[in-house]
Amino acid sequence: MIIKIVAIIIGLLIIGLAIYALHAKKLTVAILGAGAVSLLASIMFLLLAAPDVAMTEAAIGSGLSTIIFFYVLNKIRKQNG
Amino acid sequence: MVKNLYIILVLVGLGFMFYTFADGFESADKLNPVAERYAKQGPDEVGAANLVTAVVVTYRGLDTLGEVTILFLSAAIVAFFLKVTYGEEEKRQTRSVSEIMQTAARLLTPAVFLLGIYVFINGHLTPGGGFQGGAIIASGLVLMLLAKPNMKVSHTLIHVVESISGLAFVFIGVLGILYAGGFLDNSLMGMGTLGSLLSAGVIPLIYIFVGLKVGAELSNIVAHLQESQNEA
Amino acid sequence: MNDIIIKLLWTLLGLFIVLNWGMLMGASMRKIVARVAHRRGIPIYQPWLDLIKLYAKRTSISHGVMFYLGPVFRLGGGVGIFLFLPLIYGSEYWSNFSWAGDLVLILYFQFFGMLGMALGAGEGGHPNSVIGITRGLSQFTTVEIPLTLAVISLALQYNTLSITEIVAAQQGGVQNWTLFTNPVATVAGMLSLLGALRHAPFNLVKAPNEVPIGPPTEYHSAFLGVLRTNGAVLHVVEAALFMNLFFGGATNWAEFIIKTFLIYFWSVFVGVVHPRFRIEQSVVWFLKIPLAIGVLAVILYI
Amino acid sequence: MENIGLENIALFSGLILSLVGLWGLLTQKNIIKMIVGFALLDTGIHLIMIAVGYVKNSTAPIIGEGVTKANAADVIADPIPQALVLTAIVIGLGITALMLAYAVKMHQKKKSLDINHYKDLKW
Amino acid sequence: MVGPIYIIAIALGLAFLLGFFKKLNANIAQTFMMAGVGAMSFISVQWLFGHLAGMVTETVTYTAGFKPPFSISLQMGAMEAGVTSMINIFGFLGGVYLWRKLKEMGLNAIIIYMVTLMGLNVIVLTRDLFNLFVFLEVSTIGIVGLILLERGVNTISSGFKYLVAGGVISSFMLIGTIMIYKYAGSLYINDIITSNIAATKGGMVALFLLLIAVILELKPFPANGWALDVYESANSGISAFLSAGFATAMLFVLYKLMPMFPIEWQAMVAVVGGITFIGANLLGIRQKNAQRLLGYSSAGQMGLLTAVIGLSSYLNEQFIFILVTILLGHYLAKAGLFWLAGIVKEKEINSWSLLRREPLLVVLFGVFILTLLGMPPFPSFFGKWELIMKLAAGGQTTWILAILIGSFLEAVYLFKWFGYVLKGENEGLPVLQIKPEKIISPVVFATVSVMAGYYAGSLLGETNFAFYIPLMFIAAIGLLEFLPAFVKNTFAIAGMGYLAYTTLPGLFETDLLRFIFMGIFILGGILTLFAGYYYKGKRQGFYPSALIMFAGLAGIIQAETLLQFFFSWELMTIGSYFLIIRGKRSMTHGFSYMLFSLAGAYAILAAFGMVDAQVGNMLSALGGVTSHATLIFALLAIGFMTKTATLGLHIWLPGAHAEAESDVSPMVSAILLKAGVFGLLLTFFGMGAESAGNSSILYVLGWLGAITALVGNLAASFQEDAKRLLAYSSIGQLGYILFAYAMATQLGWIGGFLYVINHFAFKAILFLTIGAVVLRVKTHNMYEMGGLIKRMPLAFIAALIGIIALSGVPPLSGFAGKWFFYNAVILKGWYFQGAVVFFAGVIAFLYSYRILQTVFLGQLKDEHRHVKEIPLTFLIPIYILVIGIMIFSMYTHWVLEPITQYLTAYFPSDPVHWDGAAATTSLGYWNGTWVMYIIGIMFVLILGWLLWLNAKATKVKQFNMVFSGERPFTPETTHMAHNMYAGYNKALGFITAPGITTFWNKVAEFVTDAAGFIRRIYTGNGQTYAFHIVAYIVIIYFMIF
Repeated sequence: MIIKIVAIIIGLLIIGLAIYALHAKKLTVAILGAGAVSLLASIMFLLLAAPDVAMTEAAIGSGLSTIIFFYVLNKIRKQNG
Repeated sequence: MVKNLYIILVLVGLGFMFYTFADGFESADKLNPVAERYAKQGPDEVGAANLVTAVVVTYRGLDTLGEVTILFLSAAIVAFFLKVTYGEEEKRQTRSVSEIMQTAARLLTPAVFLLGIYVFINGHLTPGGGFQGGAIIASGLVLMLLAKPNMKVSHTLIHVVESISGLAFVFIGVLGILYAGGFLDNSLMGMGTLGSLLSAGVIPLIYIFVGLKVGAELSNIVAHLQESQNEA
Repeated sequence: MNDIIIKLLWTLLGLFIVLNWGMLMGASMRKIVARVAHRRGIPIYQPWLDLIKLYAKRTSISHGVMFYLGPVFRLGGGVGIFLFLPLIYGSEYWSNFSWAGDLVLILYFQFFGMLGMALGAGEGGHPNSVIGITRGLSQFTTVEIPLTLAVISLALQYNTLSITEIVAAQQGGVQNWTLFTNPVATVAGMLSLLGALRHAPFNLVKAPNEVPIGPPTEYHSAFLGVLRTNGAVLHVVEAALFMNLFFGGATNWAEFIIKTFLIYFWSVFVGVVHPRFRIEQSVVWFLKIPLAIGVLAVILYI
Repeated sequence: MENIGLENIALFSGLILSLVGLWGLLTQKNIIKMIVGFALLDTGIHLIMIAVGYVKNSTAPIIGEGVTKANAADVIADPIPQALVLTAIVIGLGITALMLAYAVKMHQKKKSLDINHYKDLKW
Repeated sequence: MVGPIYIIAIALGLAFLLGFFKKLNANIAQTFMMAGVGAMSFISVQWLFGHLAGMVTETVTYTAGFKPPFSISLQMGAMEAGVTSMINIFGFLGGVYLWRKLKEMGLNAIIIYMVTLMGLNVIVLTRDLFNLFVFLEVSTIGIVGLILLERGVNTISSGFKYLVAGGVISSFMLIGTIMIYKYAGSLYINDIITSNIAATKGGMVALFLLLIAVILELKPFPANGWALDVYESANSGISAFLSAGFATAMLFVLYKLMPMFPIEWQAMVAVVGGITFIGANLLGIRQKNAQRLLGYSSAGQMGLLTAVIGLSSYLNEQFIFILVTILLGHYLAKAGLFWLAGIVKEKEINSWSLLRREPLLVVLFGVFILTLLGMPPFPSFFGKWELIMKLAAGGQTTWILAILIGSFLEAVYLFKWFGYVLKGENEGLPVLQIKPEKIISPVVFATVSVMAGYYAGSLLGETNFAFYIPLMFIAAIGLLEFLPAFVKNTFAIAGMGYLAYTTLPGLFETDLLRFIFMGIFILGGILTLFAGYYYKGKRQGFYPSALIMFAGLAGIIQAETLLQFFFSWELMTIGSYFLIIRGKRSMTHGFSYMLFSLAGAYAILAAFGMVDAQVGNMLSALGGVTSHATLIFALLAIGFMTKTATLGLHIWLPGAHAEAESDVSPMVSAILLKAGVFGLLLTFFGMGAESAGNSSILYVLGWLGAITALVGNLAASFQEDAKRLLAYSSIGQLGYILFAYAMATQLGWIGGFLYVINHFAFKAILFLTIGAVVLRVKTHNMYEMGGLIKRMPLAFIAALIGIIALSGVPPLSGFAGKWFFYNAVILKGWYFQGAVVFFAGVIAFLYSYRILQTVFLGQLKDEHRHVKEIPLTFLIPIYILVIGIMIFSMYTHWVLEPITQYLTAYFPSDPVHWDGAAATTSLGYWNGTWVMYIIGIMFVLILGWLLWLNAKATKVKQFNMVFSGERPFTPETTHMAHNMYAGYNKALGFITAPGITTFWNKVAEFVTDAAGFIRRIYTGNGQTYAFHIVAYIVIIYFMIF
């Protein structure tokens, strides 16, 4: 039961963060938001008995992806400057 | 704005379509026959305690090969795309990184690498495997790069690792055709005892290579992105 | 073989009669027209004099082969129609060579002379002849339509295209003439005749009163003689054709002469009382009333 | 609450997250944000997939504590969707990386991240 | 047999291996790559041959040592073997083509190329849904990488659009896949097919998502803007890859997955495909960029193939044949054209004229365009043919219409493009730099296309080897292009002679109708070819084109089956198109000729389909048609009337005939038009004119023929251009012929035959003469000629004879036609139509006179004082025809009596009696020989008389004439030629007002406007394209649920 409530909260957070990320003015916030969504999703995966996927999502979805995003953002900033 | 209205309309339609999935969605009480077979016979046939790994590496090995290929392609494309043309060799990033960061990175990097290796070596036993391990290794590289932005990553090393592991993956697969039941057949090597490190046929071997390869490829991408930062 | 020679002789005799009758008729018409206009007009023998003079003229020039051939075609056209036209009903000899072809042959043979003449005059290089020819051809196209419809009507009425048979069907009294049995077709045909003979108001083609104009412009001496000969023959033959089609044909030369004269007179008479049309006017005119009458003629016999 | 399982929550979140991601992809003019949208869409789909693989009250498909070879078939979650998601995540990463690389190059060419500025080819 | 798994192993192994050598010499790396692709090709091709030879059966390769559904399996059936062979061979040749580019771009590009190709192979082979998804992603990502071979901003942004769209599509595919797994419990395609997944709503939606994703990968209109940008901006080798490789694989996926979906969805798939086929091709019309145009065409072809898959239930046993041949046509042609685009390097299609610098490229281009259009003898021709036949058998009239409309739209832009290639100024064209590696691949594909066409044809069980003999002969002539024209001309005439020798005697015994037309075709061919000796140099392209046309003409005579007939018909159309556009200014006319011909051909095709469905494939069985007989009859009539240039369908003719070369005009006028007549006759003979529906159509045709005659003749009278005058005259004459045959009585048809022969003879004479005159005086305008009789009397005499025969003045053969007309019209009861025809006949005098007068008579121009008589090479055929026409006029009964007997079989009532030369009907009589004698003797007598009177006539100078005492002006002003029938024009010119041309122009304008309007949906915004995709899914979803 508690798990379910946690799951619902995570679900709501995911949606909320996603919307927030998309409407954030700053790109960094958007990227971080997406990373956070990924992280939350990986918790959800854990709840759903998928530790493998959770690890992967955490490592790749919220980790590497975000890093790549930032690299690109940085690069673009430099191109602007 | 009218266009956004259309988009909303279409997305509502899409939601309506998706709702048919959610409506009355019930998870099964038991596994379907295919999964059931994996659950029942998997430990014996494949010898991997982690059934996900069994599925990923053996039953659906070809998918994994494709997946590795995709990463390989992405890395190749990014490399091909962001081909660095060092206009002025000296025009490197000069922003200094804090001492603490550098030290921490120096300490942490080997640990992260080790963790990555652990994750893919134990892929058939515990959660994790080649992909996760590879990603962790790449994160280690990121850490290194954060500490030393000017560090030149050895592409040759990356490529050699990538190539060897990739070739090995394919080679094992082909050996499967020649000496066992088919491409990527796991029974090429003995199954060993379920739950021990040296079990599950060629899975650990494959996962090692996958891990190395994924790690190399992701590193490759990161390295290219990093280097392109310095592009003229 | 004898048969053919005798036939040929009779035909030549017929041609001689027709030629002379044509000249006489032409002269008398001009006389009549002159009298209507309160002039004295030519003496009645004038055409003969003209003809002899023309044939006897010594100067003769040519613009080339086609120029030379033009009058030959022209006279060939007139004589040809004569040859294929039965003149006197019931007479084997005066039916000429009509067994070689029927009404359709005659209808299309009319073009033989026209085309040749047109080409001959064209080689003369005179711009006015070309103008005349184009006008003539233009007008002729529409003149043909009522006639065509009238012929179709006749063919329906008598169920034949043979002139001899058409004449045969009209024997036995005036009431059997096409004029009375099929008056509408007759009207169409007679209107068409006006254009075909190119008297006023459809004589812009020849425009006799202006400066030299029209096809004969460049022709003179024997060439013109040939053309005049053809004119005389053609007028009679055309009238004879209409006589055969609409007025019961002729069983003897007297009837032939009276009927052709009256038919010819009709065309002249209309010309005297009407002003001349321009080409586009006459083209359009023939496509109105005569066409309508022709259509009616056919409709009545469907 | 009783008839709503974990999988329903995950599925629902996944579906909505996909829609949100799609919304971002379709409305955000900034290319980076479009890519963020795409990443969200991907994550949403992964959620859906995992939800599909879930079996009521199951545990991770790893033989070990509580799961033996004998009872595995009765207690574990379906390993197949999990395997698929693993693949899908990596593929998603590949595509995202490519998109970002493209974004960099596009920006390099035109110094703009607005998707509206890249429509020289049309009709 | 080497297992298909090795395709993966080789490609990936090699790809990973190459990674070792980052610094490796690119040449070596590339050699490795080509070796790898070669090995992949070998594997698939050996399977293909194994399947074709029946040595192997469908083989499934398991991976991981487990049987499906527990593991992923690869299936190598005949289809898979074929498709992978296509992909790999393309990959190999494409690699050759891209050799330099790949080398320049380095190792990564080489690797990406090979891996992408491998991905496509797996897409085809795999039997696992998720595996399909994975390798689809491999291919998509690979292509996105390959797009980067070019680095322009447009290329990059289009790559991004592609990536976004591809991402969205694959997301939906993934959702579909996982949901299918949820409901079917398996990812093995065979399991899913047998599972009852469609029973649940969710399962249905899941299937729908998968299906729509696959369809979207095929770039359906209008959700395909993202792909078009890529087609436009990518390296042409990559666009070729996308079009020939990727699309082929995706199409196969659709084919493979189709059994999974509910049977009712087939209709949806078909509709989607149909809309794409029409929509994409419509938009192609406005397209100027070559690669984008090919992109539209690619989408269109995929639409057609999608429709074929959707319609599979109607196609029965021929489904695979149709699918494969059309796919093969698309594959070969699109790859070839994209490759050519890379060689040309010109974006705009109207700059493609520089292809002309290289005849080989022009030939290749032609082969590809015709392959794409489904023209014989290429494979897609047979595919389209079977498609229409089967659709007709299934009663799918709407589908036939849709497919024909789409094909027509496609033809519009392809032929426009073709026109740009073939025509225009040669001056200032830059020299094409052709690198050897770029030309090999197109040549191979063109060759394959020809061979595949032959193979496809033989698969249909037609004994069509005979049809290939002329083609081989033509190919041989084509190889001799380097020889001078007179040598080739001799070969060509010899070929025609041989054809005559082998066919005519036999036909004379068996079938008079065919004998007459074959005689016209062959005799006319030889005579007009003879005139070609005039031309010096090589005359490149002339002989193959002319012989293709004649082969087609001979083919339609010899054809026994509908297919053979249509094959030859299209062949003839192509050949004549090439011939017509050889003229200096004939491009636009050739274009409209082609469009009308194609539209006509499609009408014929549709009709044949309905015939085939009822009575089978034999041409002789036409009469057995029972249902829709009237529609079939009308369609055939319309189809053939495009060739006979009946009013309304005639606007192509004047320009096409007038602007063609001097010896081509008679070919296309005197000879080619008869093909249409022959077709009409086949229809009339075959289907009979008795049935009520047909006779009312014939009634319409009768009026149409009469009005055509009137308008054609009237328009001819108003022309200033000599060849145009003759062209309009042809329209009028063909109007007579149509009228004659529409009467459907013995007399009418005798008249018709007479006109056919007559028109052939005099129009050949006139066009040859006038054409030769034009060659001498270098102008078409009659008012710039005049007085030429002085310089070319022989030409004049020939023209005069021709004109007399034309105008129907006795004693020449034209009169016989009039005579039969009168009799026929009155007996048939078509009085008013008849009157119109006779009126038209009189109007013929106007232009007859005009052309003789203004060209030959009147004032000789100063600049023509020294022109020579027309060339002997023209005079010889002309005078052969003149003699022929004289004999025919004198002894018309020699020809007409057998025809009468022949027709008695159809019209037993027998209204004509022949007694020697004398013909008698119930109405009248006519004796051609005697009329000739009488007129001849009379003419000679009068001439003799005049000569006697006027023996000393002296020839005078040009300006020596009666001119009111004035000296005439210059020849120009004295020659009354311009606007000759001004008065007549004022009175009746309104009839020739170009209403029909305006009408067709408006139609064309409307279509292009529509295309211009619709294509605005492609805003160029990648986001909009993504939105299109989503909206497309949602809309179709709500349409079928």
